[in-house]
Amino acid sequence: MSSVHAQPHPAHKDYEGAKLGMWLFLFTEILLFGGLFLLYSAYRARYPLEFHHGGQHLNTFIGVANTFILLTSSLTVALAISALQKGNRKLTLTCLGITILFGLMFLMNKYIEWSEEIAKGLYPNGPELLKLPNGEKIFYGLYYAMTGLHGLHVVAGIIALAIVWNFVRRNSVTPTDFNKLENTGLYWHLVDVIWIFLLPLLYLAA
Amino acid sequence: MRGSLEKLMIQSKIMTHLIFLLALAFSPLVHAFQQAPAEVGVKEKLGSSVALDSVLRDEQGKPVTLRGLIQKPTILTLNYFRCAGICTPLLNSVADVINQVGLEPGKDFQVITVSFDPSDTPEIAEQKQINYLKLMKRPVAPAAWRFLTGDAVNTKRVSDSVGFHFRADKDQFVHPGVIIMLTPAGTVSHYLYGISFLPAEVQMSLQEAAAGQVSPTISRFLAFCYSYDPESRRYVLSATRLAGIAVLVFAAAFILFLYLGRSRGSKDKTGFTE
Amino acid sequence: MTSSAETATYRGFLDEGGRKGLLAWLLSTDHKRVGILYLGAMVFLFFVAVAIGVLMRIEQLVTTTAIFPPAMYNALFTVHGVIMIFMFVLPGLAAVFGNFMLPIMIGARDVAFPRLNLLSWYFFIAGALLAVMSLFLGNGPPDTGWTFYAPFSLRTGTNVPLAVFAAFVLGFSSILTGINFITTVHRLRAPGMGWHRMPLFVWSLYATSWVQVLATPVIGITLLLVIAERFFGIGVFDPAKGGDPILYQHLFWIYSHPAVYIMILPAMGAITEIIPTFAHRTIFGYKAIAYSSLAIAALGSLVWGHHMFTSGMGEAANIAFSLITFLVAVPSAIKVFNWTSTLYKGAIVLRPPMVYALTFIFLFSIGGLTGLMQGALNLNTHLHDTYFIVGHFHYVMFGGTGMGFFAALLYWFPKMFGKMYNEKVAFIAWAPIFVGFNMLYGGMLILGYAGMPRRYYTHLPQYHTGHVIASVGGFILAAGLLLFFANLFVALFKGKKAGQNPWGGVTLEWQVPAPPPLENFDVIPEIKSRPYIFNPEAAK
Amino acid sequence: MSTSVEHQAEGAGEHGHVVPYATFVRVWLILLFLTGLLILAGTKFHESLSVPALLTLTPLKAGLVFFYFMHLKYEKPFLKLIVLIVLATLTLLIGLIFLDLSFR
Repeated sequence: MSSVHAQPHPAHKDYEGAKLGMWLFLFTEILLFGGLFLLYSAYRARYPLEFHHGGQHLNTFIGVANTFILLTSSLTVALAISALQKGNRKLTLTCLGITILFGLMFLMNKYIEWSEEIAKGLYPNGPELLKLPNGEKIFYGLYYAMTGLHGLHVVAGIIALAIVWNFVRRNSVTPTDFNKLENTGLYWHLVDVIWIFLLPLLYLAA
Repeated sequence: MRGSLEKLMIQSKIMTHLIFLLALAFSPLVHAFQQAPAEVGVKEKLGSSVALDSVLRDEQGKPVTLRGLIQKPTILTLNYFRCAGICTPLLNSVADVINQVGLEPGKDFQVITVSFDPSDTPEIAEQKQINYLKLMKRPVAPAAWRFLTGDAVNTKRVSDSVGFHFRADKDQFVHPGVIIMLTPAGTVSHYLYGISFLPAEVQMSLQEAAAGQVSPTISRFLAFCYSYDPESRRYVLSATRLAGIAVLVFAAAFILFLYLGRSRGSKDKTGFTE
Repeated sequence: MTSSAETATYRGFLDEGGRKGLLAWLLSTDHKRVGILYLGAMVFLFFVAVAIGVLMRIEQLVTTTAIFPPAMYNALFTVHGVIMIFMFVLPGLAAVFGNFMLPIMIGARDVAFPRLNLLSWYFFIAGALLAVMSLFLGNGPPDTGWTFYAPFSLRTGTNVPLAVFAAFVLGFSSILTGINFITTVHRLRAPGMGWHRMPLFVWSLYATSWVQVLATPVIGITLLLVIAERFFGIGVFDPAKGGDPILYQHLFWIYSHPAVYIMILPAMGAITEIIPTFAHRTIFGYKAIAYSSLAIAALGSLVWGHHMFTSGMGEAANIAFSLITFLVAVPSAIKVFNWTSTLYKGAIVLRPPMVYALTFIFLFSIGGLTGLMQGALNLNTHLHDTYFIVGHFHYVMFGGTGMGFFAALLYWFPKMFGKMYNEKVAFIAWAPIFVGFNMLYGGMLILGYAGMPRRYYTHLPQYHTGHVIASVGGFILAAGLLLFFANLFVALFKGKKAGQNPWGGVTLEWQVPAPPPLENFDVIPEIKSRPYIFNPEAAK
Repeated sequence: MSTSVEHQAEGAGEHGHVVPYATFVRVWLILLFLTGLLILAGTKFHESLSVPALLTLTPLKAGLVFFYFMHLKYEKPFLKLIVLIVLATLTLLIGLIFLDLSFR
């Protein structure tokens, strides 16, 4: 990130610094989700059976499909960076485009999945959920909190990717100056890592 | 990769339609989620009247109403007598307060404890009364601290009238820890939350209740009836005390070290360089 | 550099930059201007809260009638607490002096992310506005206290979501500052400025920043869950749905206990700068102090459980938490011992910053001792929720962080603005501050020991004498504070030129003109030795 | 001035590391394989395997993403160290809370 206008000393770009800043930001994200993981583990220890039953109502197929989608989108972001480093702008744009589309696909699946659960009455204070034992209410509370917060991060990631895509297209992110792409990539990978944890915790809990 | 690319092409078309559907979907979602949760806790009813005409039983099993009992400022507590959680520390604290407060129990104020557990009997209530009166450090007439029981309907009417909500959980109850000040006319004047109370605070709120004032709640930290174990606190404090002594010993050793080190000579300017 | 500093019109960064007027400040990414923006906002908020404090003391002058109705009194102490804790004590030193001094002290032109720095000021202002709004809009101020303890915070009809959101925004501001400082310290140190050559104030800010980055997100997610609970009823803290309020308390204190160290560490760092300067002696045990900052930050993050001894935690956890709690005392003690050792045999010059720094040590020690007393006395005496607690944390927060802030302000004011305040007036202001402080908060300690409940709008006759003493002390203290800040305010316009190094300090900030030029250094200096080396010429 | 030049040179140098496409694809294939294994462990083999599989395979997958996709392998030791510290902090927090929960 550069300094301001009209300064006597030319603003320099400190890539290492920008990257360190990004990692520090990722740490705050890790601890943000960490709080949820902490609650999850505490409640799973208390309600092992209920969590087991809770997982059975979830659509495992969509959960697994979304895992493949995110893993692959992570690959394409990583490829985009290597491609840009090698000067292949076209491949970079294609890879980023695919990533964005995968991100949107992920959201669509999420939408289908949530509507299914909600149609079944399985949402906080929903008629079906209120009939279930307490532990399952907690499971669904955590399910919506975790996937919802993760979903918001996917939305933010897609927006960031779209902006970077535009930067690459306009040549303001270049093979020698691609820190913005790299940091966006880091963010997207972290979103992927969080999902790697959500899959077994929620969908494979049964 | 190719397969998923094809799928992607199809899905991306559907996507555009769905994105704005997603946005639409959020409004009913929010609406669907907003329903009142089941309550445990206190919904304050400051200024309204306690259920004066519910028929309860006194310690001898005779029917009484709160209207018949309340003529002076009253501390109302709601408990159940088998309670393994916060009831005992709460009632003990009330007993402490009665011992320390600058008002005369039975004359300036009284305490009424109502059990909301319908399976509690007048016999248990009487035993409770005897036990708690034993804790008194000055002569207190039994009428100054009543322990009442009653059937589910009547006790529920009392607890509802002061906004006290509890829930059965296996063979125990989940309920808040609170004492409620009533004016001589039976109006809810003040809530004090927690399981231990300061004599001065109780005295001030009783004086306000005596004057018929209603005063808003100060700090609403709800203690719930969960596992509360006064024993373990004692262990902790002995552990902290041990650790505290260790720190003091360390500090003393450090100061000693400083002074001994200094007396070895005045080469301190180079003594602690990098 | 020096020639420009000696021209009569030189005003350093206060003059330079493209824009003029208010926008030159509101849009400036210069770390020095951002620091002064924080200073301005905080001094304003501080005096609002002081005024509210005075109102509360007026209320306690009478027993028979209430000047303010009880509900009003509740609102008064809530506003006072929220402003003082979240908008002055918690971000204070790091935001003002950290922003202004950290880059200069390590020989950098600015922080690593200047625009992010300005953004975090705006988050701070937005959070402050939201917090104040939550107190006056809707169904009234949150009656949960500042802990928002579940399950009550999930139920109350008052304005909890807005207040919680405000806390979230303020937390975000704090995270951004933390990220900025860590990156700055890692990336922008001048050549030769090794880790063991950094001033100790920088070390304390570095440690604090890590706590901010790692602990704030935990409270962030907790607050988000409270909001989600209130809008959707997800049930994770709701006992009616199987949730456990004690887990809420865990998550809450995971942040809020380290927050105490966020408050006190930068103040300790500032004191560590002031003491060697006025003792004209190198700091005793540089590495011990530097690493004790890290140790306090690390251990302090693991002791949250001691706030929960009474809330039904397991016994093993209780013991573990008590033991770590006492471990934290070790690095804190190291700092105090090192300060005393530095003073010992030093050529002490009592100028205003030094006097306030020594006051910090004195008052903060009382705060620490009363904390220990509280633990020891609680067995037999009921101190919880009495004025004893109020007195204790004012000794720690005001006597500690507040006095550290004042000392730092007196120390760096001539550097920040290039003007010298009237030192005699600063001394004179010290007397009412010190006397009033001890009357007010010492009085509270005694009142609390006698059983006076906190937060009550009135009191019983037996406490009246104590309350009158405390109130009079409060008025004296407020008068002293007015004098203190009026002196600085006058100096802004009519103060004499301060000169580059009025105190004979040896850290890097004293080697740039006062006020520093826009990018601090014409040529980035090269550091050739450890800090705090005093020689006879420098100490004249 | 000298520092900015220095940083620029440094920055360019560190950006020089290009990870070959093949490495990424290989990591991706391993990730897919591990995901499959994770799903099978709980369903096809034996139920008792699901928790150990969760506790080993998931961190392994996350580690692969961190190390290769996020370039951690090619970063300075310091960055690796702070990542480790952050994860250790989180583990410690969970551990201390379990100290409470399991001895209630």
